[in-house]
Amino acid sequence: MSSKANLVERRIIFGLLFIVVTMPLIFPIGWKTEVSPHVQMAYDLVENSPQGSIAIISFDYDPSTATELQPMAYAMIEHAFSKNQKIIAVALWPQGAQMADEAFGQILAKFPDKSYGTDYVNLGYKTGGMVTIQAMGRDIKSVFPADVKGTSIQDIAMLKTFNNLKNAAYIVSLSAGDPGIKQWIMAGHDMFGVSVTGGTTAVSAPGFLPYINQQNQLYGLLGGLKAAAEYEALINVIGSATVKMDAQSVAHILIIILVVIGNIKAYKIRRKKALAAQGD
Amino acid sequence: MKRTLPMILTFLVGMIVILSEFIPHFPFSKINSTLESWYLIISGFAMLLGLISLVRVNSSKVASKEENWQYYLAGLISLFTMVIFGLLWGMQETAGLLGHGESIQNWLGKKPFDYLFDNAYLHLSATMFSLLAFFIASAAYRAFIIRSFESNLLMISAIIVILGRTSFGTMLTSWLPQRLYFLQMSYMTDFIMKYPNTAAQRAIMISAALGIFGSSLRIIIGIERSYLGSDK
Amino acid sequence: MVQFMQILGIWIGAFLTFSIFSFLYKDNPFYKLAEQVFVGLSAGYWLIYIIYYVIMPNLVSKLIEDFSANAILIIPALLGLMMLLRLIPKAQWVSRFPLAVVIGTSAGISLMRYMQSDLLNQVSATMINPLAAESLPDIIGSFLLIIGTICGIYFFYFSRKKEGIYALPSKAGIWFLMISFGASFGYTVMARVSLLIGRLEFILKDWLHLIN
Amino acid sequence: MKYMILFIVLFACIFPLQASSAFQAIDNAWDDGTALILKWELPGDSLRIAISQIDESGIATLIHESLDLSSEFKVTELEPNKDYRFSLTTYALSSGDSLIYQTMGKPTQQWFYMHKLALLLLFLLIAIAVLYNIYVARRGKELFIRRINGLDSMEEAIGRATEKGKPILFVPGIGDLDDIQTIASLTILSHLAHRAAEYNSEVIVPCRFSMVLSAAREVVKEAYLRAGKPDSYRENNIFYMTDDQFGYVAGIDGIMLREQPAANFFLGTFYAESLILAETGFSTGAIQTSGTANAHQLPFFVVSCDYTLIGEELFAASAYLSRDPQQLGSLKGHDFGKALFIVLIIIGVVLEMFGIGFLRQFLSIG
Repeated sequence: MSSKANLVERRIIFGLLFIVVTMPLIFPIGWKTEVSPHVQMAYDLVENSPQGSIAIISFDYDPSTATELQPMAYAMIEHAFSKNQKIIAVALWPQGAQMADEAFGQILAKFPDKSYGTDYVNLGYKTGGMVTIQAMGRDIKSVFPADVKGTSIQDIAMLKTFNNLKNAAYIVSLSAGDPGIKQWIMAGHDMFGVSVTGGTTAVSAPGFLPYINQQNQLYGLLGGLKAAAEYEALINVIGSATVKMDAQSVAHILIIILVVIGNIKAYKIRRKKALAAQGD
Repeated sequence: MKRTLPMILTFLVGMIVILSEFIPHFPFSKINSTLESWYLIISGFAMLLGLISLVRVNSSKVASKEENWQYYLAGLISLFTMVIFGLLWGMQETAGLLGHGESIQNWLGKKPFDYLFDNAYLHLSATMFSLLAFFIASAAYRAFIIRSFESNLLMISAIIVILGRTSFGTMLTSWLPQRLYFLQMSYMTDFIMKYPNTAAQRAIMISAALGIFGSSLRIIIGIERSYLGSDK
Repeated sequence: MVQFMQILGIWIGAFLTFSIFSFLYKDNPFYKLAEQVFVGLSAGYWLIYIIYYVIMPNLVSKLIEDFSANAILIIPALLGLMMLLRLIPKAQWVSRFPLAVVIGTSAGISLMRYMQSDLLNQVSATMINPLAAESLPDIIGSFLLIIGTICGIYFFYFSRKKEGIYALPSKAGIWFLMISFGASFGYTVMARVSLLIGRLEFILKDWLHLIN
Repeated sequence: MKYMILFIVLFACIFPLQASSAFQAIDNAWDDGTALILKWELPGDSLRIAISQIDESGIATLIHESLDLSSEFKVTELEPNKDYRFSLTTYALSSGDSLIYQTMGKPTQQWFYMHKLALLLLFLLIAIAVLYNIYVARRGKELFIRRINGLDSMEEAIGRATEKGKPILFVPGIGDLDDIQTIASLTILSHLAHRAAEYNSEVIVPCRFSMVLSAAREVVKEAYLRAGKPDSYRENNIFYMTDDQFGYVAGIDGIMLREQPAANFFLGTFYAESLILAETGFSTGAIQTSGTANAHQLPFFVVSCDYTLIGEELFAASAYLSRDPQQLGSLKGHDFGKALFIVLIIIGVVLEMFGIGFLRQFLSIG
């Protein structure tokens, strides 16, 4: 095999990969993925909470992990809105408040009738992790006297009867590390008895699986992009996670096909050599 | 003298570092972190050497009009632009010699240094990194060939894991009855990662640590000393 | 103006992105330009970064704020200056002193650190009771873990000819290494494809506005 | 002065209480003086125990809550040789009163970390084995060392470069000089440069860090001197590129494409860039040798390079190449370590099977 042929082969592989990854991004396939039980659990928690109830979504990450966690935020906000639930956004990470704003902005395009203050509110970032959550469990208004825009919490319609964590139907923590989902489990669930679910990056997900147990310390978990795509499948949306997952799957399949072709080629070369040797 | 004294110095420093690992009492408790922070300062000074080397190599190529000299000139210009911008108006929250350059910021949206960082450097870095996607495909195509028993093991475990990580792979084996759960792609992926993979990684880590032990000891007692140059 | 500069920035980014990608086809002027610009920009970036975030806070401001408490920092500063003597051919040998300190430190610290984390902790982590695992596959897996670790270590054994009975564990060690290499390779594919997706998102979304 | 008086008054108040053994603060033994152990043993009818740390101005901060009547709690992150005051509040059922105990303690530094005993013993054992073998080798005993393929290739690589009249590319990894892999890589460079000098081949060494640049120049210069060809040494062949990981890689890729080196060596610490380098090198048709102890990058080197030094082989390389008996002797020391750990693992597993966890606990250092 001449090196020139090798070079051409390489270029074909590179070109194929480029096309194969680009296409699903522009023209989403929307492959239905099989839903894993932990994602189903998280979905059920939102699905079975009553209309008009209030949920807390905690944005405990920053742009560096947004690729994996932001699609989860989209999907879970959309699900809650479609069930007519209201959302309080908080953040244990400084840049979480921006992530929340971005996520609401994205979803509002689909729900033009939802309005700030009656259907959702962004309370912003508070330092302190565990201690802050404990304080929220007693009196949320002392922790967040005003929302992220500076509006006094007394003037926000949907918070009139919302005094502490126990009033929340469930808590979602989208968490890239500490403080994050672990603190919400330990304070939100273990101390105040609110159901906690959430999402993490694929890498850190295995560490939280032990919390999904008989006591339901953690009510399901989304781990990484794949889980976000599964959640999108459950709410019948072809969102950014599904699209990216499509691109992933196609790329993986292409690589497998390449390996098969490579083997066929190697087999042919070997047979040719063997035949030539016999001929000698 | 030019070689013996530094050798003795290496020995002393090495021994003190090892000793202080076991001694919680002051001053030993602080030695290792102090030496590590010193490293930052020493290498900070040395940075200048690298820069001079870069400028020297590139400018000699430009001066002698070597092949491709235009690009080396572009490299030099980029380097000096970045350094001058950084020195004059600083980066992010840090002010430079001329302060924060508010008027430029009004016009550019951010500091010139940060503008170049965000719009050139970050894209260059991310794109270079993303080349890996292409190379991992071409490497797989070439390497995962049925040849010997060993290379088959490599290929089979790679394919199981590649498939097991996507929804497609899970689908392939989802028809299997619950009884045969251990044959499912995702289970096999986890199994390989958890047991044989961990075993091999551990073996590499343990023996490499012994290699590091031997190497470090040879350096400390002065058997290995090529980095100190010659006596002349 | 700010908006124009923002858009210009995106175009610069897109141009450089394609210039790097063009290297996949073959070496060409665009890649050569992008490569040298990258080297120059990044070298400049790190120089400025080290001045502002290493030398200033760790040395200069400490000495200015409280000289007597931080007088010991004179030592690394002197060692740093000795490094710079490399620029004078006659005095180059002086830089061997800072090099000796640095290498002695690295050797000592690596020795202890690797011994602790990669040697003792990995060895003790392998001391498990395989029969205590929950299911049959896990019990088999635990045995594989122990056997694989031992054979793997033996593979690296230098001072014995690997013949006859001694060849077997070494062979098994290679098998485990191969399985592990394949698995690590496969496990990385997803992360690497994500990088490409990230780049394509920039091109299709921020630059071309083809997707949202 | 004000604080002094306050302190004395307070101290007088609590002194009688401190005498009782119900609540004590004891120095945590064999440590760096940053921890105290609080011990308490209370009468049977106590409920809910709360322990607070009291600062100089008398403000108490809750640090621990417990339901156990007699137990202990370790307070960490304290400063050595400083007095600390603690109070314990409990509610006694029988009298219906809250009881408050106070105590003081001073964490002190010792001269040995007891929990590192296993580390010390094994360190001494292996170090003695290495030194003993070096000693034996010095006295002229022949030592057998198995072949390391990746290193035998060096001659082939240099030969190819000489034949083609093309340079050799040596990449010492992306680690700085505080990384032992970089130092190991430079010792291999020393041998390579020496051989290359003998054959009059050029060696190009791009460096990511200035410290590595300085050391690499010393190494190569010394090698040329050793080979008796100090005039052939060209300083500008060993150059700095950029501190940036991918900028460095972009530059090396450019060198591979334009200089078309006949042989590439990638030895040292490598992360994600391993595959970019190895694949680009492969496409130029160079004979490639790689080596790293970063286990996660080994697969990429293995599939794209002709020879790969796996983990320990990188550190054994300079000894192997030098054929210096002292260095070879030290490899025997590594082997002693391997045998020791294999035996320890087997014993440990057997003990675990019988439910004895002593050895594992002794060896695991937090």
